Amino acid sequence: MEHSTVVESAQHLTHHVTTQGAALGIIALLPLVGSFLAFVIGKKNRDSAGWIATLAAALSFGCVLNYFFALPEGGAFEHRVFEWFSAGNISVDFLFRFDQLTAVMCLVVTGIGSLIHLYSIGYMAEDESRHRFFCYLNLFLFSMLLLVLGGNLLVLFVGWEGVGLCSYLLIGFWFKNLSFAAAGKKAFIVNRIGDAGFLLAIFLILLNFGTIDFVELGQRIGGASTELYTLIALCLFVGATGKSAQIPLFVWLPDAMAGPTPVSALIHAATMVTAGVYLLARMHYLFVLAPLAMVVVCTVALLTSLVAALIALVQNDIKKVLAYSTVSQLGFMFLAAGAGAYWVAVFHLVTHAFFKACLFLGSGSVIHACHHEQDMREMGGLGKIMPWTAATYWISTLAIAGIAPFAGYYSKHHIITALQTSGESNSLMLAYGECFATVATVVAVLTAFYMTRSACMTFLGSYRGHSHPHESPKTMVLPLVVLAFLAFVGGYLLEHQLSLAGYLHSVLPVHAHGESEGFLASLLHSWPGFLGVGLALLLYTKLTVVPAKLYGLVPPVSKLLADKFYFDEIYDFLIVKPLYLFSFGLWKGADQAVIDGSVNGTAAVVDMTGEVVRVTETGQLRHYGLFMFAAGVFITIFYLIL
Amino acid sequence: MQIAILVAKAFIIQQVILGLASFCTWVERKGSALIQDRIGANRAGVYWNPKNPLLKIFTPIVKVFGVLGVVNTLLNDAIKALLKEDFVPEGTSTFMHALGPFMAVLPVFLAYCVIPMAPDFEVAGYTIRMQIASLNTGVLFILAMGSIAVYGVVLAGWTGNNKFSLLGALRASAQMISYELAMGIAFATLILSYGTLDLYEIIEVQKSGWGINPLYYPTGILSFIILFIVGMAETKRGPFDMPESESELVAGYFTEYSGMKFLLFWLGEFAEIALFAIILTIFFFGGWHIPFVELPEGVWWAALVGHGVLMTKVVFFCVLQIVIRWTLPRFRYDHLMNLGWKGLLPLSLFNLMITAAIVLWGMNLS
Amino acid sequence: METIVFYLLAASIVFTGVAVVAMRNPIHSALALVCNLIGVAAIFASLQAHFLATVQVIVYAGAIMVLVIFVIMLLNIKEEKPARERFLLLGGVVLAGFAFFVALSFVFLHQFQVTPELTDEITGSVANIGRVLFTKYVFPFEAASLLIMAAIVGSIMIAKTKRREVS
Amino acid sequence: MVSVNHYLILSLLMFSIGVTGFVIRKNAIVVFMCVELMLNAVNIAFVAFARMHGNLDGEIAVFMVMVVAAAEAAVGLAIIIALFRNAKSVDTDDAAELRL
Repeated sequence: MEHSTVVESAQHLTHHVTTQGAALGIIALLPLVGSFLAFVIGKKNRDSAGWIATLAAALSFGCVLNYFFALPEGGAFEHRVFEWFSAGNISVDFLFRFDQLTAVMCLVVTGIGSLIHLYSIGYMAEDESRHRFFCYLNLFLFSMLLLVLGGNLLVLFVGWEGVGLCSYLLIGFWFKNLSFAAAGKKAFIVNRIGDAGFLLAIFLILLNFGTIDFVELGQRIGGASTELYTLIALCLFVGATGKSAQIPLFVWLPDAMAGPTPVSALIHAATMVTAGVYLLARMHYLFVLAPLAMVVVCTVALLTSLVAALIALVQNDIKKVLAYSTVSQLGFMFLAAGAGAYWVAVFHLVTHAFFKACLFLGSGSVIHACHHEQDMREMGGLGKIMPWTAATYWISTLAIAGIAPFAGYYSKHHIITALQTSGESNSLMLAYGECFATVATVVAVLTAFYMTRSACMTFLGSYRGHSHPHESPKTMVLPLVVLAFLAFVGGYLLEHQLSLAGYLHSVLPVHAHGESEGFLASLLHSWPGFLGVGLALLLYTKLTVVPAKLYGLVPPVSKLLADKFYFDEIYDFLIVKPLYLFSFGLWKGADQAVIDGSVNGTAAVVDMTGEVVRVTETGQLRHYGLFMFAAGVFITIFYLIL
Repeated sequence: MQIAILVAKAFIIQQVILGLASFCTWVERKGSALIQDRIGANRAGVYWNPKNPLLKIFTPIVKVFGVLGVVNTLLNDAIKALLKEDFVPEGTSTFMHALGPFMAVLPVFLAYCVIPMAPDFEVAGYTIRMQIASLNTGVLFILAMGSIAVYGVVLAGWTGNNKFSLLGALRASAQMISYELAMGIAFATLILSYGTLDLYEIIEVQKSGWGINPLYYPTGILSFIILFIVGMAETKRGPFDMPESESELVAGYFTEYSGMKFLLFWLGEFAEIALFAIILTIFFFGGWHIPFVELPEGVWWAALVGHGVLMTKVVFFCVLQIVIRWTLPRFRYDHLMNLGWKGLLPLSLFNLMITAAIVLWGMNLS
Repeated sequence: METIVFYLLAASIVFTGVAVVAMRNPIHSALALVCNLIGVAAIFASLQAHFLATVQVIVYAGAIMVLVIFVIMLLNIKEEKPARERFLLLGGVVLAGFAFFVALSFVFLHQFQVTPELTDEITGSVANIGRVLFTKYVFPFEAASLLIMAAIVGSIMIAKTKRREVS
Repeated sequence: MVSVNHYLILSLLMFSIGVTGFVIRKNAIVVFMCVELMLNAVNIAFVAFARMHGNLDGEIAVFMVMVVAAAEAAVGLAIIIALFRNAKSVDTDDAAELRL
């Protein structure tokens, strides 16, 4: 596409009817109030906290539904809460905007958020400080809503940092376990690196375009050099890699599984980690102008999804498998974004939120049942004991595997199609499109394989553990069922009935909407899923000795996979150790010798002077009074002479 | 000429004060007897039988006054007090001891400076206002004098060199300071609703309706109740006479006073009663205005009638205060403090806010 | 007339001021200060600041000094022994004060050049002060209320006796 | 004719008296009263200047000084009482314990 037409289309996309004055703030405010109340009232009565928080989330969901139905086609609501600050000719408002993209995100956040709140009531029922947990969870919901409702980059950034904080608080929720606390810290620090990039991007945008409002930015963009666009886009992408766990900043997400499982479901699968995808979709008009950046996005995303899928193959911790699967699926979303199919990215975001939340909640249910045992080798045969959990888990597994009528198929199919046709909109992709699509297909097979593996190890066979598993309470089963239902039909509904592509048409570019295909064709198209699932079923139910043999076949490779490609060790060697040495030098050399020395020296000088001057300090009020008066007179005379 | 008028006004107003105080003294003596079912003073003057024919004419009047106790309370008691030994306790300075009663009377008399006693009238081309000083801070001035009145009590208690006096003085000053707050806020309420600090103007505003009338002035009744209670507490009388409670403290802060100095405290107290009666009359009962009757302006007889009306109302309130004093039992001290700080102060603040809201909505009376 | 009143007031103020400093008995000092403050109130009144004059009487004479006298009575403070080095201190004060006086006289007589006159544009009546206080100076006014609040709490905390432990 | 200078000189005299008292007296309460003297001296100057300039800023300043003086009286006297409770006197000489 020609440069100028791209600009025009971007301007066209962001120019729509806005309705002022809707009280959008209430959506975000409800969880904030709920967070406060959950803590204050929950302190007195622990059991009430969960219900308060759930109620707040559900009410917020109701508000979102209200605005969703009221939203006119191609229109948006705006809520200018107050003028935040203004400096020179730049003025930033505390602005909420509710357009189609925000609507989808809000529905996902509050809808799935409400379900997970409900689930947490059962999951956290025995925890001592569950009021704190629900306080944080609602606070997270508030921050996330701030993020998606924000009408400019700065409000978005506040939400961005807020979700980071909540993520930190919730990963380290059981802070008495030091390694959990360390995991929280790791997530926070790694995110900082990404946030630095994001901040840089905001500064660059403010510097070059004089506004950070999404709509105004869309109108003013254009005219600058491609290098600038690329730079800004890459900075934004650095931010996105931090939050959305892409190479090189993905290392925090697997560790983040230290938090309670509902947290993993809500924050580290369904909502927060997709903030990066949301950011890219929001700023799509900028990325469209930077083709090189899009190639970078694609490459990083592909690498991430491949590496994460490979690691997931050999994990034995059920939550670790899901964590790496999340990283891999996030990579898929970025693939779609990089290919220019932003609506597909959002599509996959939504379907992924359905099935991954369901998977995490299912794993949580299993962990809950097995008394906090997370190793899949200690499970097995749970399908008979917990039929609801098993059924929902299997449905979601099929969904993530990309088997035809399930949700995952539609979004994945669109991603691969988009990759194949990405050359049409981005000449740089022309050469790589097919190649990317092929690798993505391989990753899809791997995904189907390792997810089926985890399901088999957990639910099939006979029980290998030592505790007495039981089905989870109703508050936990209900969200599972709802989510499984969504994972089953959500994709079909969004593809055919509700037509997400058409809905997002006014805010995101939708190219070449493919022709509707028949059911048989779609079954045919989901061959990677069938391949993966079938292979895994074969290996883990019939030929159970083969995996171990395969594992021992090429020791270096399997060790490489088991040790997660040594990412943590490489970072430790390349970054942490030198930094530590440098800091140590600073501490000994600069701080202790120079700064402490000068401080102590000053103190010594003051001490000696004080010894001399203390003669005048008689402790008598009247002497001080006389000195004061004399000094006053002196100053008066001094000024008169001058 | 101006100075002459001023001197004349001062003289007349002083006579009014003394007259009111004497009247109150008499009511206190004879009225209390009536309330307590006693006979009271009725001897002095009854047996008066002068030889002089000129004086003989007054005999029936004196006899009537004697039976009523007027001669006893106003003449004989005064002479007795004058003739008594002036006793100064050991270990205090005579000057300070004398300063006490002086300071008890002075602020009260000064407060009368800003009080208008009659409507304006014209004599020989001069418009005369029966008010010694027409300050633009009239009400505040009364408040200021009220705050100075504490010194008389404190000095008296201190120079008594006696634990009873000191205790009485401490009680009295704490009581006066506590109730001054509620009084100040009640005054502020009134100032707000009348929109002026000048007492003369306040009276003139009430030509069309009295301040106690709720239709005319919605928060008037509450203000009146607060100010009435505060007034009785400020004069340290009625149920609020802990500072001089004879069963505990002999006579409180003026235990060590005798003769004329004692009488000065007495005078100050009654002048204060009358002062509060006047304040209540001026703020709530229309001063010299008679309902539905309008006196002509600037005529001397109208001024005289107005003064008479004012005095009638004032006398009513004086008597009312004395009746209450002899009717109600004494408070306990903590009850008194609770009433002041937890009852009247919040109530007056509440009243002030209501009034402020009313004034804000454009119901200023003037 | 005005001049006579001023000089009378000034004389009484200086006299009572000296009395505050010179009286051995603190209660005499306090009473002298009361007279002094009432004199200052009169000075305010002569400067057309009627509101301030009244407030001066209410606040200073009626509240602050009553408190002071209260404390003197409560603590039963007797006459003090004069400071040993008082003449030295007096000398210091006189010296500094003289320098101060000369310096400020220099200001009054030379900086102003002509004798400044008193104007009568706006008087400090209650209405005027109130208007200014609640419009231009409303923030200081509110801050003052906070200050007084803090002072109340602070003084109660400092002066209250520690509650005895119930055994 | 009374001019501003008259008031200023009066203020100066009063201030000097206050300072003298502050320096030569030992009794904490008298010292406190001398501070009040100084404050009032300044107040006179303020009012005189306000009158000279024909606006009310000076008078507002005096008002604020009074507020501060009232707060000071409350806290100052509380401190004196606390001092008396500890040292059994209000002599400023006895409050020099921090001096080693």
